[in-house]
Amino acid sequence: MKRYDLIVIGAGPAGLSAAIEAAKCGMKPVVFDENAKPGGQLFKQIHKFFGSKEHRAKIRGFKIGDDLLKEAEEYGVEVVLNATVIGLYPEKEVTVKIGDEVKHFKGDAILAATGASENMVTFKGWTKPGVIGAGAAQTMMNLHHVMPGQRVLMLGTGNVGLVVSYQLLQAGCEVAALVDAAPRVGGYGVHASKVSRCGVPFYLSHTIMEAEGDEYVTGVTIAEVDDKFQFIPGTEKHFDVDTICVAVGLSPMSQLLAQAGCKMLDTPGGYIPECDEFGQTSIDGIFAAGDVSSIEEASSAMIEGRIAGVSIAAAAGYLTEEERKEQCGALESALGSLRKGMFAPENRGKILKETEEGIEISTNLLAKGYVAEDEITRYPGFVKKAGVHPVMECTQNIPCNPCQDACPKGCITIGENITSLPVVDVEKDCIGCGMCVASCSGQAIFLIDEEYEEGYASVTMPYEFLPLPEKGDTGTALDRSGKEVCLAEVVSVKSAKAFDHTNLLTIKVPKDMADKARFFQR
Amino acid sequence: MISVDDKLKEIGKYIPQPDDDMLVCRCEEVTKGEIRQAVHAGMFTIEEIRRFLRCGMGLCQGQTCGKLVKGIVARELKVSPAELEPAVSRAPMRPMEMEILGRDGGDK
Amino acid sequence: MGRIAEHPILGKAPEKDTVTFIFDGKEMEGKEGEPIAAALKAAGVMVHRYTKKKHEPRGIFCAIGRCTDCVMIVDGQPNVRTCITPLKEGMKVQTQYGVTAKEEGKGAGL
Amino acid sequence: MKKAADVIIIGGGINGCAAAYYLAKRGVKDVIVLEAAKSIGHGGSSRNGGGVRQSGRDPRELPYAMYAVKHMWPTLSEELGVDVEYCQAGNLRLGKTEAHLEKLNRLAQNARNAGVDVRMIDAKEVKEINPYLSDEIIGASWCPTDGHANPMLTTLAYYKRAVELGVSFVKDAPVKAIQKVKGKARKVITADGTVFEGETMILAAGYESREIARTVGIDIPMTRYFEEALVTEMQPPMFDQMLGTADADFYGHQAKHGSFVFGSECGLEEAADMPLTDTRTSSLTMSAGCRAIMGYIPALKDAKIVRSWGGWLDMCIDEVPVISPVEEVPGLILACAFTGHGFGTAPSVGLMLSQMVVGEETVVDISALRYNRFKADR
Repeated sequence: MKRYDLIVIGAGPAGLSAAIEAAKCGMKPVVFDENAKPGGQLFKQIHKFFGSKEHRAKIRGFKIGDDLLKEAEEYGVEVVLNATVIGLYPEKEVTVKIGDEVKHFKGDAILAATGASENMVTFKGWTKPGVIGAGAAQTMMNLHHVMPGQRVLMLGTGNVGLVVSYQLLQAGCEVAALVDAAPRVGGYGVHASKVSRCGVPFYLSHTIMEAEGDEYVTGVTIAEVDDKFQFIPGTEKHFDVDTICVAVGLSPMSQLLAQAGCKMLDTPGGYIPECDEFGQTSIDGIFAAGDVSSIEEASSAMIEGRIAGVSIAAAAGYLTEEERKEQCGALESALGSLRKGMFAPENRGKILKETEEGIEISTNLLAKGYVAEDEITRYPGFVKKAGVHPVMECTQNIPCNPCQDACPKGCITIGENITSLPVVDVEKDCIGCGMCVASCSGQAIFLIDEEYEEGYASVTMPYEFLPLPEKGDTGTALDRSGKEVCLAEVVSVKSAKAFDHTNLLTIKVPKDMADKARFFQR
Repeated sequence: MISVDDKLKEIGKYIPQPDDDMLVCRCEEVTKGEIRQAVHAGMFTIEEIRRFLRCGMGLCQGQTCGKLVKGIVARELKVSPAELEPAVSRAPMRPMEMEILGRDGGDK
Repeated sequence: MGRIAEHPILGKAPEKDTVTFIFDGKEMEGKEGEPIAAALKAAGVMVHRYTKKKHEPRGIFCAIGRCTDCVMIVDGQPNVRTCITPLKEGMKVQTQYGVTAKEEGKGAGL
Repeated sequence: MKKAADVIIIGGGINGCAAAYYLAKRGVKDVIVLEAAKSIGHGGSSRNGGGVRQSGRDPRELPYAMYAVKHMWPTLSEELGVDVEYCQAGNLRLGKTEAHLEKLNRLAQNARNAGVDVRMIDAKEVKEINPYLSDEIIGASWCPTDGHANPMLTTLAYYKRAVELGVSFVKDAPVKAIQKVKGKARKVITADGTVFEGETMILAAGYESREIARTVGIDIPMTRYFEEALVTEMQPPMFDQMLGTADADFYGHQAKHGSFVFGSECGLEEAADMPLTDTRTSSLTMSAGCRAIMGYIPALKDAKIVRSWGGWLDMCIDEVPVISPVEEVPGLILACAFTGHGFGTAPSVGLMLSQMVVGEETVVDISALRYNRFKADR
């Protein structure tokens, strides 16, 4: 039987990263993936990632996927696509469907990096055509270039629900509403805000009563729920939609590990293999990394994969214990920094009242998806000064810091702690280059110039929609909630390679709208 | 040790709920009410439930409904879902044509 | 539903050959190699099958080959996951009723 | 939790559940059933091909196999209030070689001697009965009164009905020992030390019965054997017969919901040495099974396998079960070593076990299955 020193199952971020690290150490790993393309979910991620440089922050997911593939090729990692692993057996044997036959391979080590699948909730009509997973929407629009629907309602305000809602808007769909049974937005506030200011209403403490339609979805009724998640009569709201997207979390796809007999743990985050610090399961030589071992962001999955790759190489004698410690140490500290902040694993389910800086958290953001005008002023990124300057509407402690490197003038500081809120130094001179605006994965930075013209201010915002407005276009400015606040004129549209498809759209609005206008609608 | 008598007494009689007709297993078209009634008939494990009702035994092998079924059974039994063992995982991980499976290339 | 000709981040959709396939006897167009389900979605087809017990309509649900809700009869073969089966010129795609096509069930390629 | 009863049944498989049901039905409701697993019917009862057949059986089994088919299976769904998917559409035992036909003929002769309608048919008639079968088949034995049912549903239906009639079941209660009190089997001790007491006990715990029986000095000469099966996706209705082969390399049927269930082997099963709780399938059997199935039903080549499973058989040295009271241990009744074909006979076995408990004559004579039949034969 053909034997590899490492067989990786799944060519997503974790699997590829592990194979790359193992190959760097001299191993000859093979990666099997059932899909026609490698990269797992990375190629559906068209938003910029969070983190710092070492986590490849501000780079879009699909580009990270491209880079990972290049790196895999460079180190000679064998990636076999359309290769469905159909069984994993205790003697570290896999059976793989490749082409029209089944092949058997053994590995001295096996790494399962099989990812996650979407959770579902039931509601009346949930089986009707038109009710889809949020992942299905991403797959259709970002991989296959087909619109999942014309008018969509999103259930779930975790990061997936928020990010996919924004992507639906980018694909040209209308998003009728974002709905969540929980009383608070689950995902990053910045993700919520960028959807909210486009005019998408948030309905927290609401859920779907019924998906309507005979043959397929033609509408949906939602209603408010009480603290026991029971519908409150009289609170029903109807929307004409053709698509309902469900984004209610992910579960590890750990079936292969369970089949092999690995000791499994049933946790609130799903059915996961019991792993040691190196990602080894209860079966010697069978490892797990990425979402299959715990649901996190792709950035974490990549580091976890690298740690597993290094550990496997060490176990196989390709690295000394000292080398392993050194390499794993660096990776673990990188992983540690991603697991900090308000959304850190240990904060899951907790209701935080204030930021690490001791600033009260925006209740409006959690309840409605945007920071209220009277709340935003208390954050250190919100400053007022003469001339053009950044206004940073970043109000939660998330592990992300590209903005501080983006500013050539040093106006922005996050500091040592990657989750700290950005601080704008009003003493430093902003030149209005907009690098910070484009660098912000949360699209939370605006350039404001309250003295743009007599009686008028300019607001520069990140803009990632088509068609791109042109200088001279007139339209309406929307506030953080997506409400129309005033007329606006486009005075500048900047696109640059360095901005990576985040265009800088500058509009002119009456001076008193400088702190209100956050989006432009033609 | 699980005394079926004691457990049935503890969970009480089956009381119909308005959403009992909700489909839970999309493949085998098993409803919430059928699952709840099976629990009250003494089926306390995911294995017993699926052997009795076929939920999770269809084309997708429970990949969609597994967690949902578990939640319903746990609620009915008044235990946390983590106390219920999930259904066993079995090859093949994806539905696979016999002709392909039969063409076992071994290690070649 | 329609196709996304140009995307603000992904740019223009990659050029692919247009192929013709038959859906329930009607000629339709799609892109070579895209999933059958994507071609149907672009053409506005929502219902892929009707279930066996309750005869309820089903369509795309997970789009990655897991849930098996989008199965149809493809070239006479029932239970084909259309979301992961590439479209080819001349394919015959039929709505699935239970496990057969509507024309009285001959079934599994028999 | 109730710990004392008139009858303690060790093993919540189909025979234990059926015995409990027939006891309760006749009024003996003070019964406790102890099941080692968390699920009822977790052993061979849920892991078999669902055959309800008389053909191909040892003459010693035929009387009660026939009794079940004639008097019990046809009304079982109605009696238990659960559709157990019994389908009496015949059993075809297929042969591809002259040697196969010879073997089938011998088995058919046995059955005919006992009064079962089993006859040999030629390839043409095989095709008339089942047009999907391979051209390589040159003949078969045909028993029109055989059939199949759903083993999981049947087991759970007996369980459900027994619960309704007042039988006490305890799951996750693996029995470690039986203890005699004043010369009579009286106590049953589980792994955690809990003691159950009963006047009579039925030991119906599959292969595990051997270890338990040893605790009262009884050894049932049986071995264990691992077997696997494949399940296809739902298919349009194709045929109703139960299929088997002379070679026993393949058996199966199409279940009511459309899936086919086929037993399958890769040839290495004799060497299986995992613990009994390990029922994981091997990496080789699925492919071998598919080849065997396609060899008999080529039309299924495009059908997809959705699941494989495995289970342990309790193989008796002389290939028929032990169903009898044990004279040396008064109060103990054995019902084990079913050798892989205990499902179809469970109704009549359950009934006869209930009769043994109350000291009634069994509906048919099964003295050939007594425990005391084992003697040195050379």
